[in-house]
Amino acid sequence: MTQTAKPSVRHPRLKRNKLGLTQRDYEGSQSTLCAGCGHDSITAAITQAFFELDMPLHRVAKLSGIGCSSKTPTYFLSEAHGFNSVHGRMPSIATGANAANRDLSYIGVSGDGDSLSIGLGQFCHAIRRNVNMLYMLENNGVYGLTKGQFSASADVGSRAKRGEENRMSPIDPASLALTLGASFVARSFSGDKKQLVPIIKAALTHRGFALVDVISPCVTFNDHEGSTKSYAHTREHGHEVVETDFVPILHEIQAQQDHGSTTAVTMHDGSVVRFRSVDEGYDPTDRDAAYAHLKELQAKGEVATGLLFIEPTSMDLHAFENTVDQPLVDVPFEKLCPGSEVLAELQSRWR
Amino acid sequence: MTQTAKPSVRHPRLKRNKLGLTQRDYEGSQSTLCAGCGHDSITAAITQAFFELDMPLHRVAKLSGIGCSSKTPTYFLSEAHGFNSVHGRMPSIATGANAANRDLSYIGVSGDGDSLSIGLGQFCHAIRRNVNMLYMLENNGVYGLTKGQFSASADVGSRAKRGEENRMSPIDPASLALTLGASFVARSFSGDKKQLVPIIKAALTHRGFALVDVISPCVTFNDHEGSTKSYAHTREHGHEVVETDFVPILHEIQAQQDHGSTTAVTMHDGSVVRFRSVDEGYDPTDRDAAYAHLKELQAKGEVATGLLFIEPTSMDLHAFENTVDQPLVDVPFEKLCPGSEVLAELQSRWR
Amino acid sequence: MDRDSRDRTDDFVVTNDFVVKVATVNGTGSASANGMLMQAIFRMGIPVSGKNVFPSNIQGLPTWYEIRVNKHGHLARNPDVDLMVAMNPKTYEQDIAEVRPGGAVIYDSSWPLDEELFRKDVLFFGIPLSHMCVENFKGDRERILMKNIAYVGAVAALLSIDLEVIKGMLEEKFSAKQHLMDSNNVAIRLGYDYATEHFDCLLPIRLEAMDANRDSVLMTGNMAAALGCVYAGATVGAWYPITPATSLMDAFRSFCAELRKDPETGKNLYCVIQAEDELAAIGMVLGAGWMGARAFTPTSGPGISLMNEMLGLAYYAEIPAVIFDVQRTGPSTGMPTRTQQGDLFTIAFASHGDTKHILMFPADPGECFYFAVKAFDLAERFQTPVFVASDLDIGMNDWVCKKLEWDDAYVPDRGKVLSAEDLQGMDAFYRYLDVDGDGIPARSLPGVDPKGAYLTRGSGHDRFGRYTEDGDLYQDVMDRIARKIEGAAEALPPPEVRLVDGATVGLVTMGGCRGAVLEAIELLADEGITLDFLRVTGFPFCTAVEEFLLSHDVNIVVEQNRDAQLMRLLLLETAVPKSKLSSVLDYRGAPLSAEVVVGGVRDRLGLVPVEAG
Amino acid sequence: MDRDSRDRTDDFVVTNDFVVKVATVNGTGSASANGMLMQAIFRMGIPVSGKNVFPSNIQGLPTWYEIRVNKHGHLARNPDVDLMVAMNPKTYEQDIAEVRPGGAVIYDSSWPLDEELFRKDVLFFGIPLSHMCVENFKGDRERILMKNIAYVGAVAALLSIDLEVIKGMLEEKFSAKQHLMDSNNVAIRLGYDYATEHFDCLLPIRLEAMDANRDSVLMTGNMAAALGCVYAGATVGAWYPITPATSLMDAFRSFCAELRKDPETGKNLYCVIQAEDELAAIGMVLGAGWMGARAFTPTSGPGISLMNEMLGLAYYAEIPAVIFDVQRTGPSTGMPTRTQQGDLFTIAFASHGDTKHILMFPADPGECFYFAVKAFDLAERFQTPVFVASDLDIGMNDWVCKKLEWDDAYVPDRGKVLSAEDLQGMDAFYRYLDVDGDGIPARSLPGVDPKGAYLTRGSGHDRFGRYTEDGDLYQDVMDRIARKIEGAAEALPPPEVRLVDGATVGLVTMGGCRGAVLEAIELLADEGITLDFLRVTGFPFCTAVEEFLLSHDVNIVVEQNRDAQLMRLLLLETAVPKSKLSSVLDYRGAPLSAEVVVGGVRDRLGLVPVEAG
Ligand SMILES: Cc1ncc(C[n+]2csc(CCOP(=O)(O)OP(=O)(O)O)c2C)c(N)n1
Ligand SMILES: Cc1ncc(C[n+]2csc(CCOP(=O)(O)OP(=O)(O)O)c2C)c(N)n1
Ligand code: SF4
Ligand code: SF4
Ligand SMILES: [Mg+2]
Ligand SMILES: [Mg+2]
Repeated sequence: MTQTAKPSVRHPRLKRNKLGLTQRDYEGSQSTLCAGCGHDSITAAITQAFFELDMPLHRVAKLSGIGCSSKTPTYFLSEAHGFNSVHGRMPSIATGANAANRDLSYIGVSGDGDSLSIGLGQFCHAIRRNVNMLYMLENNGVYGLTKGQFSASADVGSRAKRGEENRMSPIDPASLALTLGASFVARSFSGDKKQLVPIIKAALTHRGFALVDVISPCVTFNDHEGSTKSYAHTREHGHEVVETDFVPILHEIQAQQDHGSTTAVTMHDGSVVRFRSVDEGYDPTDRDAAYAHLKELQAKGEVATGLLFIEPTSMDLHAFENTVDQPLVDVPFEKLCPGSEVLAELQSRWR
Repeated sequence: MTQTAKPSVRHPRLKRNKLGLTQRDYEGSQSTLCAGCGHDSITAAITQAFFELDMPLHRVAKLSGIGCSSKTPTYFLSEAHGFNSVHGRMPSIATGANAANRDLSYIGVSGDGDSLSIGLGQFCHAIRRNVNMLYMLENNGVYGLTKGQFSASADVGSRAKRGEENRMSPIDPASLALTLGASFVARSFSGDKKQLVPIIKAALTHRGFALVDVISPCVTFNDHEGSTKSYAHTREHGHEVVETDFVPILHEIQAQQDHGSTTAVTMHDGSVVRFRSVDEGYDPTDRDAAYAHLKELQAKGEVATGLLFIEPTSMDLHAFENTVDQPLVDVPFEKLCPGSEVLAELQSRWR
Repeated sequence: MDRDSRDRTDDFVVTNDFVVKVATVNGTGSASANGMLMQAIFRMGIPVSGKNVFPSNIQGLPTWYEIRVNKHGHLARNPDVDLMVAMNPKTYEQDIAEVRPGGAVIYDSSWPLDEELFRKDVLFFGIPLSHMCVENFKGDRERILMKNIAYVGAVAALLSIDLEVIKGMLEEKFSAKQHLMDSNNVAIRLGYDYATEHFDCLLPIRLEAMDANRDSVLMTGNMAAALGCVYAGATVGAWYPITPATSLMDAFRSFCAELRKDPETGKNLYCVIQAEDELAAIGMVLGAGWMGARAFTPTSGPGISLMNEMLGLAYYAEIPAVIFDVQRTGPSTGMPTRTQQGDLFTIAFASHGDTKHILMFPADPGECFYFAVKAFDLAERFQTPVFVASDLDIGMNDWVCKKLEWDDAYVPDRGKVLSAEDLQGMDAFYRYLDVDGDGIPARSLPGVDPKGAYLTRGSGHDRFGRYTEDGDLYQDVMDRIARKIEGAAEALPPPEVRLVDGATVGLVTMGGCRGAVLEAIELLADEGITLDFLRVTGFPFCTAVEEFLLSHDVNIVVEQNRDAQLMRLLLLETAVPKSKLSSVLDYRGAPLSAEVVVGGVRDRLGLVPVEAG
Repeated sequence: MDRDSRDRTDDFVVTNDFVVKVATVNGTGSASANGMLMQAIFRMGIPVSGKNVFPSNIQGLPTWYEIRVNKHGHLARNPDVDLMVAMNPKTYEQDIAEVRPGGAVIYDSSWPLDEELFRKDVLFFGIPLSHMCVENFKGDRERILMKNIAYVGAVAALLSIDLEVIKGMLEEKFSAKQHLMDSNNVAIRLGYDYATEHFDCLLPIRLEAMDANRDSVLMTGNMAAALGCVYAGATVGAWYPITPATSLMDAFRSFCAELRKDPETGKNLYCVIQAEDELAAIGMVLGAGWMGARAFTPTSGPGISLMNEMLGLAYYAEIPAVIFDVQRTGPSTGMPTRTQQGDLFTIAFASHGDTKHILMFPADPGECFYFAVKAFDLAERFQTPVFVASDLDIGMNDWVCKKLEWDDAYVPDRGKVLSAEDLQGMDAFYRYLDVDGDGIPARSLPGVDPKGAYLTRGSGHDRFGRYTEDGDLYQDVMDRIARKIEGAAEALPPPEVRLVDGATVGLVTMGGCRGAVLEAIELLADEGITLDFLRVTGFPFCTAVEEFLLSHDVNIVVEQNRDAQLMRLLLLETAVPKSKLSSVLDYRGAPLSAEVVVGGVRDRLGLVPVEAG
């Protein structure tokens, strides 16, 4: 079904992916966000990643909460089903959806208000359950849609547009996720598509909960001097600790040929994520070391970016629950209903 | 007002504190918990700590959520006001109460279900706001009152009474609190009153949010073999990283005379908490090091106990909000209501 | 209740019509002993009911079990105790006071009973249960457990329960555990023999085998509802533990563990998630419902309150969901182990804004099964949350019910769900378009076909599913939803109506009040007061309900809440004038008794009680 | 509305009776320009209202501002546009179509207007606003901002707004920023001069100074409510941002920053906490209320839904709390920037179990102030949550209101709060004992005296405050609470009643519908239809409300929701028979207009519209 139409100029020479689709096919309706909003850049990166992964459009389910960030599922993959839910509760909806149909690709989009204030409990518990989804946290340090209040990710000392200073310690989604045992933790910057796209691809391929925390400046309420989530501040203080390269399953893998600092992690579907540590010795498979490094950089006022941690073999929700491989929505009723004979048998015990 | 009466045998020679009260005066009504429940031991430790701190009974406010643990405020300090609220929402009620009356001593009692499942969001945000209170998390790895379901603190591999194994990674309140910037993080064991009492005293003295996570076995539903929150397991795997001694304000402090491994931290009211590191080099004022050490022990299957981290000079809710020193409930109405003249003046601008 | 309502034989012994109440301490194993007692009577073919009155606590507090035996099948609670098995010294005083004159008390005579507690008008049977158990068993735990079994033996002797029946039960239960079977048998005999040997004066009450239970089984409403979920093909369950709803999901899980394993892989053909709270539980249900799974959550009042926001989302975005509200005494935490019907208003109009939800009111465990199945059909057909509102009494107590039946020809009503072929054959798919004029649009499921893609949202949308802030387009959808929900009235299970010749007064009720109300109607009929009967089974109300109300001069609505919630719903949602409505309320948390209804009706009709003849 | 309701001078120019609508794009500064326009008219002493119709979006989407000028003081929304200031090409089509025949359109003629958009029956004034701004200002941002000011200048010229008034406003606003004042003055002149120079054909509408606003000020309901909180002595506020309630707490904070600093230390005599969500916000309010502070939270529908559990706790544990529900269009997220009165049922009976809450319905910002103060008095007196239910229109739009007055003799009604001396003088203190027979027990505050200590709880408790699972003791407390809440009916602000001779039909409404309904009554009176007027101001309803309803043959209830929530509450909670109730509903999200009421009333009374004469 079409949303508000976007001027649809088709470039005949646009690149096509394996499904014969162009990147345009992965777009959605026209964004209604402020011009320059970081969220729009993330939308573009998502679009590109899905395109490059040759993902069938209708096999994707996109979910969100409420906020400017949560509006963005309208702006990509218009031929995927979407669910713009209520504030802070997207994780539970995604969990239930995934429980019912494990075969779709899930992408949840949320904001720092949506995930770290009202939705903090659900966010943490979705991590614990390792729900198989890409969780995109579009982090701008403020509540954009309600006009610029500090969110829980606002840094100590960051100043609001009207001047007040935040003094409470921020909730940092990446270190929180590491603490909670998340199986995939990445951070990036909306302004760095080169870093973001392979991270999104890896996250979509990961089996389990993949947190992608993206600093995504709010041009209207949090892009001024004194803000630590502005374009300028993020450009200056972002610090890539590891470079990521995503190699799809069918590509030839030139794994061990690289420099010594490269590691490769094979995903459950056979695709490979290659890492090149920027910070000497950084090991994205060592949770506690990753945490320590993050905190060290944070103490210096720097924001660690990259695919910070991955544990590709962790159990996901379905492994915990030992559900059948077939999506539950596809199991025929005959296999679900035990029938009249069983009912009689059962009841013979209830006397 | 009296609750269900407890057989009140008065021992004439009972020790009295500075207020002339005996420890009996700090008790509450008869517990209705299962015989042997860890929570009852914590109640006893709380009683003793308040007694030893010479705390005026009615200047204490005790709050809780819902659960067996949350019932315990009835069992101590019957002459203090209490608030047995709803499941998981005690932190917000404590926050509002503290905002209104900063002069009382606040103790919140909660369980692992209450704090880490339904109440996780409020728990984290009370930490962030550094609400001045002792937060007692009576952690038994199960929902006691609803008959033994796993809670979010159940360890990987821990078995329920009926045999199922928990496979989701636990939420560890102590490391979570460290990650979130908590200013006081302790862990103890209900069976270790010697360790627990000074920690409670320090926590009550601390200005800010003092988390005391106490492993408190549920004898009815989680004290069997295979449980990692049983008495036996906790005795065996508990690992004290630092010994704590609480020295009240008026006592003479023999601070620097101790062995090299002792540190002393002066609290805002002048009392002193002395530490003796059991694990070589453990520094309870270094958050990231404390976190790393916790995780290291955890990897070995050990549970770090002691006053793990303290930051005695952090800002609390009232510092963030810059409220007056006088409790807001005591500010006379005349100081609050600007009066008719101001109203007229104000409105002259609204034309 | 008037004494005379009981049939007495010439020698003043009442057969199969009395109440036994057992007073114990919780966490001591008495619950299973009491269950045995009830089960034995059931197996003797006698109509029986058992009501567990337990504290919100795990161990050490007073607890009671009330067994009513009634050969006519009146099985509502009856507070008039014939025999008190007083096993808890802490509650001796109130327990002994509760016994009706001429009744009896069994107590543990291991310690002497306080003189003051004796009553002249009541028989006392002292049995040294503790002493006997200390002598015969080892270890505290076993002694405590076996004391319960021993009083079962004593009661069996006094009421003439067939010992073979009890032995048979023990054999089934402990077939694998010889040791336990042995101790239980010993304990039973201890009590039985002591009673037979020491008490030659017989009780004025007695059991005699009947054949009333041939087609019946014993079950709880939560068990039955869970089984309904299994049979309806529900695959996703999400919940947060809460009394009295927890056992519903426990039962679902254990039924599924037995009946829903993939034969090839041994993997689960279901997914049950213990959510972090009720907000998440209902969220999971909506997520699964959106995907096309049949999904449900059991909860109670506090959970319903927490689900409010999501329920509005489900209503407005039109997502199927089944919610079991096993009601307990509110408001707030209230009395978690006491029953009530206090959530009607909350569930009927849950969430801010204009909403109205479909409700079902099962009267007993049997209906819990059938209504559960129906609830999934309705939820999918009307694409909206459906509440099955039972209560603690129905949900957690064992009821004697007609055996459940299943029609293997049953096909789930999935409602208007479009297949890939359907979608491909359409010019365009619009999610909220009322093509058929019944207010129900067709829905597409994610993953099926790109043509079915749309964005589900709780924000303003038009009939095409597009975001809108246009008032007319918004109204269009809201009006259709209102129409859709009205349409559910006739699709719900029909109300139960019993008409008597010449009655001008209707007695109206719902759910678990059924038994007490029907019994009251019989009792009042004996006094010459004829009453018609209407049991409401669902909301919105169908025309049959409205017609009943309109056709009576007075309708007395009997329900278990303070604010007459059902009566008020009837007032709001049917054409009945106020003048025709009146109500009888009992909201003290115990299952309703006919006594309360009789008293209430007499009072409403301005009648004085007839003298006991 | 019929054309003829406007007074026209002989030359067909209407003075001080028309509607101007400005169509722009949000996030461009047009809101403040439009506010200036309205303020200028206000300063000319003419009755005026301004309604902002904005999207749920930050920047770039269509937005409108409707200014109604009416010398008789009818200031409800009127959708009949005389002058459209069409500044957004994306909505030209619908904007131009909305203008009434004979009306006019101002547009930006920097680019030619599409031929198809022209209408013959409407005047078009093209002004090259963008061109002029490009020529006169530098930088994109300033050019966009100044375009807005320029159209203000043009409108001022066309409507004869006194330029001096506007200049005065600019001087006040930009006294500290000479540069801004200069640009604004230039922009005003650009528009003004262009209009005066190019358009000699005059508009059929015109302004003329009056003296109607001498005792009035401009304010929003949220501002006024916030000020009420300040004056009532509220010290703790907790909230989670949500449109349209956010500006209430913003206002409270800024009033407090100015008026509530401790003179000696500069510290705050208040504490405002941005909670992590609404569950926490209400929790904080209850915590503070328990401690004895006056505490409040502003929210809207979704927040109310989330607060449900805690509201039941507050009801049952009897904790004062003030909740401002600034209603928006539901259900679910609905239309967050549109107004509605859709939360009545939810707030009246919030939470599971039997509950009933005190509600207040302010009609305008002035009442928001007074009702806010009263709400704290009632909350403390009745020890329960009190809801002040306003809506987006009242809360966020600027209204011309009578100046607020304050009686310095006001003493807060703290209700029965016991001091240390009170407590010491008592034999024993029992929290829930109804000593005075009014259903209101006394409460003690923490920290005051050990004798006042008790455990507040949401679980079952008896009149002494002790935990109970005893049905009778539970009922005792529940019955008292019901009595207590009933007692609030007469303590609420009295309803507004206006009676006309001979009227047999009552027009009943609440809140922000007041203006439209009163205007409709006048219009219908012109047609010979006399109607009495009742405006309900609170719930539970007082006897005056009931008497009004009973004394009319028909009561037509006008409200802004789909399900006639006020009418249904009246049906439930007064003795009025169904036959006397009828309703007119508009729930499309715009402030109500008299037109809808007139049409609805005619329809309900079976009348046909009178021909326009
Ligand atoms: C229950 C509820 N409370 C409050 C709101 C209002 N609200 C809408 S979006 C939002 C914050 C969004 O912040 P964030 O998630 O950071 O998204 P951003 O706009 O910054 O991308 C709030 C508070 C709501 N929609 N629902
Ligand atoms: C809203 C709500 N949901 C569920 C419950 C039921 N409930 C009561 S206590 C409890 C869990 C308590 O676990 P925990 O906090 O660990 O306490 P414990 O009993 O183990 O000490 C639950 C789920 C409730 N009271 N309220
Ligand atoms: S307000 Fe901020 S977050 Fe929202 S769209 Fe604008 S720039 Fe983006
Ligand atoms: S159930 Fe467990 S937690 Fe509850 S009282 Fe008993 S032992 Fe303690
Ligand atoms: Mg944000
Ligand atoms: Mg627990």
